[in-house]
Amino acid sequence: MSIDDRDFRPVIAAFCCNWCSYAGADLAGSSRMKYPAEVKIIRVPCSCRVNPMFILRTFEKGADGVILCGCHPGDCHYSTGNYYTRRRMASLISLMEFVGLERGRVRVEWVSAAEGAKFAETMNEFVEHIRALGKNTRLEDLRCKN
Amino acid sequence: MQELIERAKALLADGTVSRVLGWRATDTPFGPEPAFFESGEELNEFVYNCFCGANLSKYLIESSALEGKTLAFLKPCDTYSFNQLCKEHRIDRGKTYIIGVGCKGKITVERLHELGIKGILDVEDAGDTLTVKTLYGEKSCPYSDAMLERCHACKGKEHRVADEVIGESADTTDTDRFAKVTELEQMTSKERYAFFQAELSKCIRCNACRNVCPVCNCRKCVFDGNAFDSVQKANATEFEEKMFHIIRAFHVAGRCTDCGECSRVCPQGIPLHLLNRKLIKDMDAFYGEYQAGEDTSTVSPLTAYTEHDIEPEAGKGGNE
Amino acid sequence: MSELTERIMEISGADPRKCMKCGKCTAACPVAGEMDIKPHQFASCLAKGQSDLLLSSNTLHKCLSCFACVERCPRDVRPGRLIDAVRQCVVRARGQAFLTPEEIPELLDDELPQQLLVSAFRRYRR
Amino acid sequence: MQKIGVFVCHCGTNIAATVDVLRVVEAAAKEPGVVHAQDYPYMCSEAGQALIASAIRDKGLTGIVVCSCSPRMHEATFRKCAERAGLNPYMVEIANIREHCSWIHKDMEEATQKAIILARAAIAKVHLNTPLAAGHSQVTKRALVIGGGIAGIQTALDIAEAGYPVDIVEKNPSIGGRMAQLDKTFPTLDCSACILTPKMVEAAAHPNIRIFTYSEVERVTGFVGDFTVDIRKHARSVDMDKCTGCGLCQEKCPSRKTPDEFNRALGTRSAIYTPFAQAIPNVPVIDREHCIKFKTGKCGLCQTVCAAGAIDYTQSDEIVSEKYGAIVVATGFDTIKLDRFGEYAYDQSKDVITSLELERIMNAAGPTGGHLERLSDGRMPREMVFIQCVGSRCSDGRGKSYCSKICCMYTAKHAMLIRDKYPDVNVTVFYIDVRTPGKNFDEFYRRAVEQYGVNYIKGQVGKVAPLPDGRLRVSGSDLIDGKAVEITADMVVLATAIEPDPSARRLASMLTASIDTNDFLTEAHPKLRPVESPTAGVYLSGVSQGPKDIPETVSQAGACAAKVIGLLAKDRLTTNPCTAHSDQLLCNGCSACANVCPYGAISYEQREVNDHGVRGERRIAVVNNALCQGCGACTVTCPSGAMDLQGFSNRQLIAEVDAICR
Repeated sequence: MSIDDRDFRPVIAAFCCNWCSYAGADLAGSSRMKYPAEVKIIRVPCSCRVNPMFILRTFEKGADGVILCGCHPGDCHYSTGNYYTRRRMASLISLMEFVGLERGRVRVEWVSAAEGAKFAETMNEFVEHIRALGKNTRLEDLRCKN
Repeated sequence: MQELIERAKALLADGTVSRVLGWRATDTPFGPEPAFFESGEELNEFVYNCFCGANLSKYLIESSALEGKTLAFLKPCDTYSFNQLCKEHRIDRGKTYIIGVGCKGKITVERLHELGIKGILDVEDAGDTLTVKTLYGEKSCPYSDAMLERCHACKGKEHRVADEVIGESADTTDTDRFAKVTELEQMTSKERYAFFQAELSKCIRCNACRNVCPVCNCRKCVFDGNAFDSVQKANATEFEEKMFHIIRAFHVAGRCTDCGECSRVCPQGIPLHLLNRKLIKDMDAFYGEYQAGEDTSTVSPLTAYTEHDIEPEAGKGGNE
Repeated sequence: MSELTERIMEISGADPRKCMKCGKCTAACPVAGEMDIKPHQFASCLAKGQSDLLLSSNTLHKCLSCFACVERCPRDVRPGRLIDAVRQCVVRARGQAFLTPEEIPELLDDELPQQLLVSAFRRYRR
Repeated sequence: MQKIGVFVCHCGTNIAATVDVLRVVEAAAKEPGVVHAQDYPYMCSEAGQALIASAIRDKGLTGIVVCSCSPRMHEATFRKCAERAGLNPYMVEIANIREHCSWIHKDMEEATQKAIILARAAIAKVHLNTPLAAGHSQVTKRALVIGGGIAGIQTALDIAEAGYPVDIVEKNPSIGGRMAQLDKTFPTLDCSACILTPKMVEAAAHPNIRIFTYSEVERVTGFVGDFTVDIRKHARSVDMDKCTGCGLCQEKCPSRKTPDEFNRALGTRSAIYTPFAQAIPNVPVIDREHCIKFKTGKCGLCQTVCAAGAIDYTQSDEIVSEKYGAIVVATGFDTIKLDRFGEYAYDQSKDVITSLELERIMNAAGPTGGHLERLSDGRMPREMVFIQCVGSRCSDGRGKSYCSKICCMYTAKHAMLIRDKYPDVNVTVFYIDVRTPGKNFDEFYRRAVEQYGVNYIKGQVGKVAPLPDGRLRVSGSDLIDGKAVEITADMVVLATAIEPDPSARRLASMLTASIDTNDFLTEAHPKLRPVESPTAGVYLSGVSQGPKDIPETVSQAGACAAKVIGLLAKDRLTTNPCTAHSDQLLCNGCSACANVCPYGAISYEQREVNDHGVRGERRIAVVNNALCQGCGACTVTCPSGAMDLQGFSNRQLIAEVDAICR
């Protein structure tokens, strides 16, 4: 591992739905659970609000990992929103892996408002995973630079 | 071909239709182009031959908004796109008159070039073989060797919609349409990355893929407008062609009929249909088989759900 | 899951875990009284992974393959198919795998138990 | 360009201990558009809010960012504060630097850096905020209850008691529903009619309740607070105002062979009829299909005998159009058809009956006058068998996959009542599981076993076969003894699965209310909003939402009424301004958005659009802001980006993304 790698501080965006996951993150905070500062949360009304455009934009602007958190299927505040998220993201993640993105740079997790511990754990795990993957170069830099 | 012209003339003459959508010869023998005909006289320029791969359904979006009906000639696979557009309320079925035309697979001059046949002057379709007159003499090759990639994964000889059918069609399927996708999935992530890097780097953002795609029919594409702060007439950064192609594939997911026009028209020969096929293959595996455009009512998998769908987990895109 | 259990599930196309233990299969079975392992217990044994027990059960000989249990099962567990699948496993273990329908007429023999015939016909008809 | 003020809260030491607040202020002040930045120990305090208000006024701020605790905590506080200071409340954004920053990090440098980034993201977003105005819509203070069973009656009574007018629409000639058909009710065994009819009378007499019987909902338009409903009143052929309910017409009617629906076709009725003696309204209807006058033109006996002159053969269907603020669905249930369960011989023997038929047989007003007898020969049964889960918990496609919930209890009730009244009759119950959660329910079931000696056998019945002597051979298995059981029974009673009334499906599509695969209406939230439909203004009462017994139905009906009253009590509805809206220049009219909208808020219009000077008719998506709840599902489905969500717009979220990745 080079010195660069050790100092590598990934940029990570977490889209969290207002009703479950954002509240779960609040609970992680009020329970004083630790997770890395690399994670920055963006609040959305529902996980189904997250457009693939946003995810790609995040990578474009230099993010190394994107995680999308929503209510558990069946518990969506809007009844059905996360069911659509589940389908869209299953396809999107598969497609992004298919074009050569490393596994696990985009992730979907269901975190309820009561799951502060799960939120913190998930973020710890995710950041660890992204650190292991290293900087995102593939999605940023596709064209041959010769 | 003559039968098609006669029929079109008759329908124009009796006022059933106001215009005809078909193909017209251009200055090369292997490049007929889509064209509207508004009189019997104009129809004399009509052609229908083995090079008429162009899917005409998209042109009906504009013409079905005009006065009077439009007669369109659709090959079996084009009818899927037509249905999809009717489903999306982009075409008014009542303003169209569809004649299903026979198709035994369409060929492309690029394939002939790849086969080493250069200096082509004329091509003669003699059933199972093609006779090609070139500057260097006459050459021949099996018809199917010159066929478009999509014809090797033909959707069948049945027109999904037609007011009448003229001519016989053949099912030209001889490969598994997902074979290349599967092959890519079995590569390592790095190899796939290298593959797509090489392919997508060729993109010159001419937007031909977008403009030809029947379901890529937004009045204003998100890449032309500012809704997402994403105006890109050309690729400003290395990232953008990838973003464009991923989003392009995603926007037509569940709507793409796998007509293969994107790859057919790409001037750089990028196999763009692979992205669409990957999405189709996944959706078939995740939610059950679905063919867009098979009818005008079934809901696309991405606008439906069940309570027990598979989770969006890593590892479905291919090997690591 | 043991290989045998998996094999049985594969051949029968039935899933014993769907069973809600209502016993309608046994209730519908005309010969349940003579079986040592009754149809509902067949499903239960499989679900618990005790498929070895089934290989030596007299149920394999008693079952008439009338498929009343399959017809009546409210959960689509298809106990008759399970029994049939275990039978096939036993037959295959003895190296007598795979009959083609064309071979059957030749093999017909007065000594042959009727239920075997019925079972075979039912199987190959599908 | 916005003029933005940034306010960083210390939250005592909650934030300030880990985040260098002053550095956040400093960094924020350098962001474009920021004209004011300051910190304060408690921003949410009176004094803190005063600071914000005065900065808004003094510096003419057009947007503010408060770096503090979670927006779930104080977003509303700061929005109100801004509003008081004359700033649109939706020009406020919160950067959560407590729960999402100071509380989870230890390192001051790290936490301060993160707080700065979060502040930048909020600033970037507020740049794109636009003033939003909460819309208002009027509330018509009248409720419609569809279905006049116990659920509908209870909901209507509760709403009416609160002072709001309610209309009940019932498709049968009388209200009362399934409960009117029952004999006794578990677990107290009081007579069903005795507790139901007073409620029916109360509903009929209530000044706030109108009852439309023999009527159906034909069309529904509008949205929460403002529905317009067309109700088809079927021609009754009897003048409701003139009829005295003397019953003479029914007595004299010569057409008497029509199967009596109320008695589950176990008896017959006349062509002019009221379904049962205590019917409300006590006004008969003429069943035109079976009436001799309508069939042949000859007869008219009822008209001759009617002293009040109420019979009117010329009546025709009438459509009543009425406005409502809320609609309650209480369409109830029916038992499933048993034609796919040949093994129970229901079609082969008159003595195999459903439990609902047994209710009628046990009822004093029923076809046998309340005497337990075989319908084939009128003899008293000696041996009775009950079979549970007939068509319930059945996933093979013949029946219903769910548990019908009420059968265990009513079977125990029937068994107990029979053993009580006819101690000589042997009663056997075949069960798969006995499910008796509920107050005094298990005690009730145990009483049937322990006190009344009902014989419970675990195991489903495989076959019921009629014997030549007319009795029935029931073959089952006792799974506990591991033995086959064969009983020669005189009567077999099937605990038939219940399903939503067939009218529910059509109604749901009229109301754009969602429905599950079993045709039960879906609730807005399975746990937290169990009596509301996801479609605003539509409420669910009784079995239309899922199987339930009478006590549960009545409690749900009350809960449903409370929700309706809560809505009707408002003069107007404030609509959430963070709703979706469609850009007509971009919209393709492809219908994808409507497919994913859980609230039915999106419709399509043909509209003339002026696209940069080119005019043309287009199919355009239109969002009803009163219905939209702002989830954003449509925005992602829309390929052209025509659909956007106010308050969480595409460009706002992208601005946040950019700020975070900067």
